[in-house]
Amino acid sequence: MSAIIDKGKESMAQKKSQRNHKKNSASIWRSAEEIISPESIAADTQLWNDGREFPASVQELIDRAQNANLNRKSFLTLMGASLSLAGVSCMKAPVEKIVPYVERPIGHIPGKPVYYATARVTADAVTPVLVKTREGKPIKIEGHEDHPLYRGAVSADTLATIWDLYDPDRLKTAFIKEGNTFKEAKTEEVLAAVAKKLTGTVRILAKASFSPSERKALAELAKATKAKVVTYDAIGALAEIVAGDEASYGSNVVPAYRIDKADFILAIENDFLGTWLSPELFTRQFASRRNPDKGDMNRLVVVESNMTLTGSNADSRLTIHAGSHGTLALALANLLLPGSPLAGDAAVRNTVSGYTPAVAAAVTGLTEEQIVALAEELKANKGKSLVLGGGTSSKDARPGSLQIAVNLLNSILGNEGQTISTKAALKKTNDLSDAKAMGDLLEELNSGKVDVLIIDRANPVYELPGLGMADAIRKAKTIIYLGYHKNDTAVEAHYLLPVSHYLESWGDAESYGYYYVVQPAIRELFDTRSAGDILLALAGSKQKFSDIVRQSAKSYIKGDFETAFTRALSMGYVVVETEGSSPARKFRSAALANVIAPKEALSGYRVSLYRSVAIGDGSGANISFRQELPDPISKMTWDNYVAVSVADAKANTWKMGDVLRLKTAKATLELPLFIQPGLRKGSLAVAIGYGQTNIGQVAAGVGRNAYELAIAHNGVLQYSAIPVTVEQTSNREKLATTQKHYELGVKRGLVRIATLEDYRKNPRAGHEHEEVPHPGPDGKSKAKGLYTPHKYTGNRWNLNVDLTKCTGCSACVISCYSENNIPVVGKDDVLMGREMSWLRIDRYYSYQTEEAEKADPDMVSPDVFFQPVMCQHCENAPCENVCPVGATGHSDDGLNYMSYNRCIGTRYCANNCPYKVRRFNYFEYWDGKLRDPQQFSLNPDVTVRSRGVIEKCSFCQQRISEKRQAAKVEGRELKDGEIKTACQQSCPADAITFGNIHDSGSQISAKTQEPRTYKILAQLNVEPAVSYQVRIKNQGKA
Amino acid sequence: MLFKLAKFATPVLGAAFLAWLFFAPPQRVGYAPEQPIAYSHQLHAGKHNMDCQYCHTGVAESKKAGVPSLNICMNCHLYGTMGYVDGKLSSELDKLKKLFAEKKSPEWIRVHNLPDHVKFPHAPHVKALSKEGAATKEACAVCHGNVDQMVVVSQQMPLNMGWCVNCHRDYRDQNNYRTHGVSTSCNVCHY
Amino acid sequence: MSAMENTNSLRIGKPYAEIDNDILKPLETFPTKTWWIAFLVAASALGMFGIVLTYSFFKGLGIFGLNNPVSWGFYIINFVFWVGIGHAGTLISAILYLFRQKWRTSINRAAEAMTIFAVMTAAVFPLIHVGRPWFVYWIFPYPNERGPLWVNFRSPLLWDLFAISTYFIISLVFWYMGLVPDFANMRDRLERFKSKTKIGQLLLDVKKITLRVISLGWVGSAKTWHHYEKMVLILSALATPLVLSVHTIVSFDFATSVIPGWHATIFPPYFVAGAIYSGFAMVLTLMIIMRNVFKMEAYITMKHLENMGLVILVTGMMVSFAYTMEFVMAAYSASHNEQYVFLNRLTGPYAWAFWVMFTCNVVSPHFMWFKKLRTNITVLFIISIVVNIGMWFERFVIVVTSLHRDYLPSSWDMYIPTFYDYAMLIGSFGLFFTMFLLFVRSFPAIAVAEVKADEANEELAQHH
Amino acid sequence: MISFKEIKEGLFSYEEPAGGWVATFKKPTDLLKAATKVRDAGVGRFDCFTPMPLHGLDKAMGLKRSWVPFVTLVTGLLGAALELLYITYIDVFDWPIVYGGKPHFAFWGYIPILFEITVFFGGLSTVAAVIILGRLWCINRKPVAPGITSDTFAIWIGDNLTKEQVENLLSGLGAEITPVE
Repeated sequence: MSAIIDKGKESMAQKKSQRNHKKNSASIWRSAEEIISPESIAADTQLWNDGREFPASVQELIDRAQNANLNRKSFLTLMGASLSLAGVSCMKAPVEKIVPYVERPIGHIPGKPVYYATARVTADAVTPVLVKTREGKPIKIEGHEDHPLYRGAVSADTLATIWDLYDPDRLKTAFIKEGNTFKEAKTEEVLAAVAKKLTGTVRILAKASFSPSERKALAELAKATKAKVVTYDAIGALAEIVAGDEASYGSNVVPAYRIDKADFILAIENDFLGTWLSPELFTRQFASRRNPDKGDMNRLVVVESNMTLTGSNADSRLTIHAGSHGTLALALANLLLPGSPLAGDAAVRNTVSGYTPAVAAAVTGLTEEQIVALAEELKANKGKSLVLGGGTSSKDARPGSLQIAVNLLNSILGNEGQTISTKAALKKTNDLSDAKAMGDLLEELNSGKVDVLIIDRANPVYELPGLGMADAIRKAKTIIYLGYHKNDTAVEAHYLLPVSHYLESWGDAESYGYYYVVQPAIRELFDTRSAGDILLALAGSKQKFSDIVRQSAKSYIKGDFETAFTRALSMGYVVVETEGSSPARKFRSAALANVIAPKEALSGYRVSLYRSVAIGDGSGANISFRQELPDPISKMTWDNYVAVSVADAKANTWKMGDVLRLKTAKATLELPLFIQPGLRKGSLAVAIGYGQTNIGQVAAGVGRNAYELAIAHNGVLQYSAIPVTVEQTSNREKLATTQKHYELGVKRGLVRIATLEDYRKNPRAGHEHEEVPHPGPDGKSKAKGLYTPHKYTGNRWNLNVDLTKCTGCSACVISCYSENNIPVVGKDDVLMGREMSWLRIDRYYSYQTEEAEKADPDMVSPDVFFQPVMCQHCENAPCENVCPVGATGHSDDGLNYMSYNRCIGTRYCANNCPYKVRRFNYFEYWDGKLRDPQQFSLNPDVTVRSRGVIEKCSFCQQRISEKRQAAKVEGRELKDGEIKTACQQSCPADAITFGNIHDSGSQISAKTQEPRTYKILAQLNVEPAVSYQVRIKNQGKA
Repeated sequence: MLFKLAKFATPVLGAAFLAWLFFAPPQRVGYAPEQPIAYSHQLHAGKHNMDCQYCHTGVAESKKAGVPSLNICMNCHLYGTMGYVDGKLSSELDKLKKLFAEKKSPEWIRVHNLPDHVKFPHAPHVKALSKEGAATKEACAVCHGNVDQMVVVSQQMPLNMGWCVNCHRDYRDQNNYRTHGVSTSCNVCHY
Repeated sequence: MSAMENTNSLRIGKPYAEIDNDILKPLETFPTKTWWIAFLVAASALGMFGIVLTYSFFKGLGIFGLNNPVSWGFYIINFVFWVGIGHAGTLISAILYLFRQKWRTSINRAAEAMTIFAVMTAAVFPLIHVGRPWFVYWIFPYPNERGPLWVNFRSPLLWDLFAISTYFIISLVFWYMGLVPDFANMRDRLERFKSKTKIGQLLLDVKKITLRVISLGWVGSAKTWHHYEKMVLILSALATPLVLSVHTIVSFDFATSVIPGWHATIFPPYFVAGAIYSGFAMVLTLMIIMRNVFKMEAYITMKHLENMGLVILVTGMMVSFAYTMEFVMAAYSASHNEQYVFLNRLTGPYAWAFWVMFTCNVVSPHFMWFKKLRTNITVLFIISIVVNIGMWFERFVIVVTSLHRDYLPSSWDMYIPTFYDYAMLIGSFGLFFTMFLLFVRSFPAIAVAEVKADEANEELAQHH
Repeated sequence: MISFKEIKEGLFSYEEPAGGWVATFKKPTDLLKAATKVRDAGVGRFDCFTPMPLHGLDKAMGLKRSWVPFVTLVTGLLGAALELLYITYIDVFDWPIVYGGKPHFAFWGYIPILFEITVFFGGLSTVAAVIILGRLWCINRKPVAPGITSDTFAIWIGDNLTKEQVENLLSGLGAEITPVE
């Protein structure tokens, strides 16, 4: 059966490790945790198993894991455990201990959350976040609402980092390889031992970093060991941009993309809403211009070969053949060139002149009219448009290939300096991924010249299987690995040095005009060090990394340092440069030589690799919540697959789940196929990030490593349109999708899309012919039933989702999991259809007209429609009527509540829910399934549900209660917008509104009265409290 | 004979069972575990008339009342003669001081223990039960009894659901629930 | 009628003592080999039931094939199936009594026993299908220390609780009161017996005392008979609407919901007809077996079997009519969701279940039009089993195909029963047959007093 | 109007046979005749014992109409009324909860339960009435004659009659007459 969190069946393997903890007393900021005296709770809390009503309670789970590992530092010393008392009084009550603080930090009140501002740094971007801590332990990541740029936007991946912190498979201490096995050792000792070994030729392979301080530390290490530093990132999204910009403009920056300033956005093979750079920021910027009611509506056209999140949100999506993006870009340039600033540039003209619409049409599969119309639209939006290109699936054989073509377009259109600005850009980019240096390193390694190889958080063995990385690395005499997991690269190393999670360590980052201080929200859970501290220790420096951070900060912070630094800590960021327009850079036509743009149609099957929204590059793959987050488009969990077009599936009579064998010149990969609408014949797509062998119990063995298919051209990896031969094997695999059907979405009135044009003519466009319950005799009042409806007098909570803004990015889903202690069920149970998500995002494919549907039998360009569905809190809730024990009913503030402790689990409510949002705990998903320290990620304000009870969205009841109680204590009324549900809080598109419908001045009241608002299945007269707003598509003037 | 006995016994036993259902005292009432340090509320809150909030600092602003951290004890006991009997440090205080020196906390045994699926926020209750000008302990006593008279703290109230609900029912005010009313909806305590 | 009486007379024409011997003798002898084999098979199925049940208690309901759209599976199907089976017994004992159908007398005891065991089997399922069976007593509205916290009287499941328990208790009492004169008969017959061994004597004494207690000191006083007969009449009159109400309420579980395919006003009569249909089929199955095994051809005559065949024909057509009407109503509803559900039944992934149901329930009863077939025991036996297979599939179609594709296509999924689902299905037959086999060994399977009453009253009538 | 005496007779008519004579028959017709004769003779205390209910015997014996149905009706309705009160108390006064937008007093939803309760109380009280009226808790009762639960029909005459008087009364019916202690 399935296990939660960990896929494997290993029991809680508790390793005892005694560690010393240094107090970082020199720093100004000290986490609450540091002030609490480190203390072993050692509570021999009676684990009281018999006759409990809820065996799994948050606190008890915490205790249980603590008992299993008493030596580990325990920080929840405060309120002890609160075991569940039996529902029946005659049962034996538990004995429970309270262990108070020795010295309580001032202002730290037990039971009240404390938020810390910090930032999450990835290879692509920096995301400002707030960390919610309770009694000194981080329990949730939230968006930073005060940040001027991000304004609370946060991605699913970032939200999931809370579980990275509590990943039981993390490197918890240092390891030394003895023979073929790793031996645990104290980090302190290993650091000292390793520092002595850094002699001879030392090479450092580091992951690209945004942190000035880490760069300093790295430089210090390089200086001390006379090492060469090679920065490298297999995805290299930023490096692609830099490569392109360097060639096109000779400028070494990653410009700021001002999506919110663009009226017209063209994305060519670019998934900026899903996986490119900082999708949460782009989503916020993009969605801020999706306001049909205010007449402010941008237009997004996406040209792509695979169906991505961005493509699914396009107002017009043009499906091209894989590998033809360069051709299309140059064809557009050809059409736009006359009359543009570059019209006089003969080199440009000569290059693009061969790309006539006819050529492009032949290569891309589009019609000439489509290409010409697109060019016309671009022309009409000169200076207000934005062309985006690049990303994993368009990474060509030459660095920056598509980027140069896109730069050309932007320069032609005069977008340079306007919607693409070098002001508040990413400037220090010289240590981004360097493919050439990587190639050199590989050579050095192969020639056996390298004595010591230090790998800082990179995973080349996994990411570069085609380059023979594992063999090359093994030739180094000493390999030191710094990282989070014992991953595929780490297992080759001789010394493993555990790197702390960003919530445990000091750090900083600079990006897009902001300087961020990364501050710890908790002291290290294990015997880990921040990467900076390790680098410094290896360099033999006596400095602390936190001091380096302070030094670095000095160059960004103006005024009195101590005051300003404290302020920077509380805010989490410092504004270095404000955004704005910049002078346009001059395009260098020589760059065009690097553009790969075939003039003839590519033959055979072409597979493009892409990053999935949930797993990304695979570094966070060991988190079951990421694995179980359904892909926004395919709704697949726990696996990667080959996305094939409907046309190919028809031609070859492939069925979902048939295993295909993809062969390149060097590699063979067997993967189940998934028939994905929105692809052209011959285009295939496979997600990377899967198929790791060593990262941990969860991710190891999930999916196949698609990096194997990548083709290396002198160290440059090609992910786009890799030619493959495809064979069907006789095997079949089950695909763990959470949504298997999408047909009938339109017919059932679920999919409601209107064009902006229609909407302007008729604000009720898209749902004019709505089926509604028969009204009362006066034609207006509620439908009359056997009874007179119940009247609510107090608050009445309603929620609205603006489907025009919603991109389906799934941040809300992860946020909901994190906030509400929702368990992950594992692949087996997802296959059974038992996923537990309280908030799911339904995805439907549709066409605007029936003719369009008939004209596209291979589903090359369907519309995609996302609809987040949570409990609708129906006023006439069908679920409430049928519960025999009254475990679910309506509260005085109009919520459909679910009392888990009353539920006996008849599942009648789940049956009778027309929205199917109720989830049943078929197994015990928490108790005994948590591996230390996963229990700390649970929200103590939410009951952990045991086996046999139903659960569902509560509109974040704990958040409502917290604010209401606070209002009561303060003797005031609740303010509108004071309560934010978890999904609302983290929605990067700001698509969710929540509030009191009885308050006529509230945002939600205004939203629900808008003509765009509709309710799903309104004809059932269940009167949902969740309303939706029709998705408006801006079809443009064409 | 047997029949006669059964004839009378059945209704009597049935009535006794029902009576037991209604009136049986919940087991926890009177629960007074031995604590690691024999701290006397009677001495502190009673004799010395300390306010509850001096130690239970979170009670008026948080969900949790909070058990005092040791530094609060040490506000008075670190220096001075408090806790000295006939010039000698009392053995209980000695324990405390030793723990404080070791930076360790005593492991108190929880007396008032609610199940995990019940959310009882102290602050709004204290706010609602406090009377103008009266000491906090009058509000606390509603649920905790007269702690200021207890040498060893014991549970005085059943703290079972029926007990909670009775009060909520009495003060139930659905129409004013927005601001200060009390509700008997399940989601008030269970979520 | 007279022609029929000649060929298929219900009159047994044996002395009363001989009737006693015919029916009660088997209870006084050691069980036959056939019985033992049957009992062992049934008991091992019951054992499997118990093992799977225990496992599911410890592991969780996840061991079954349930999932999110299909939260109810075999358990509820079995529940409705067994409740339906139960209905024939009450119908035979109560409704046919009210209609003075004399052919009921020789089958009503076994049919009632079948009712009780079927209801018991059925009642087990809703209790064990809950997620936390150890709290299942919470569905009773008893005063408690939680406030007190009550139940939701609007829930069809609570109605079920009241309906099933009332039905079970009333049926049990009715059946028991009917047994009292026969127990008295057995008690008095036992006076003749003496055992040679001490242990044998002890067992005999236990049996005697037990019979004395359970026969309630019955001596056949005309004054008691006088009230007793009234009681039988009243209980019949009460049981008739009761039996109709029970399956009506069971159908409310579905009919009061909002799920297309469930939400239908036709459900109550349709369920009742279906219940009678399957119940009679089960009675027929059991009677044919009993008749052959216990050599009771004199009591369960071809006339009885034929009549039951006719009932099956009539109720089968009623059920067919209901099926048709469901489709007609869906077609007429102008509701896409409603129409889709029925289209999905015909052509969807579970169409095979629908067509199995159709063949078994709609086609097979029409063989009963032919006298040759309905007086052929083999044909009757096969059809009785086929009908019950069909009726089980009817519930499968209702529960599973309606749930697996309801309103939002996004949540559609399939229900694939696991080994444990099948084990519980087979186990429920084990539970039922174990109880039934114990019954035929220990209780008079034919109501002796009633058979003799018919004989006597016919004799009286001839003299008048 | 129905007099109290009538009700009492209708209710409590069973009497344990003590003293007097028992006559046994092998045929129901004989018993029926005997019963008619005994009644016509004005015998006050007598009862018949049969292995099965016989049609017309109650008339022959002149038994009053049974009051059992009255008990059923009253208790059934009483049960339903109590249940309705109980539900109303719970749903309206004790702990009102809104389920599915319905009012606290959702009468239509109570109908199935009220019906079941009516039947439940009615049915059980009927059985209880028969047990009480037939004094069926006295399990140690001995049959007045062997075989009266199998194939023998008996009539017990409790009035102070001599054996001759009884023989005369039942002459020609082939009765075997034995005294009762």
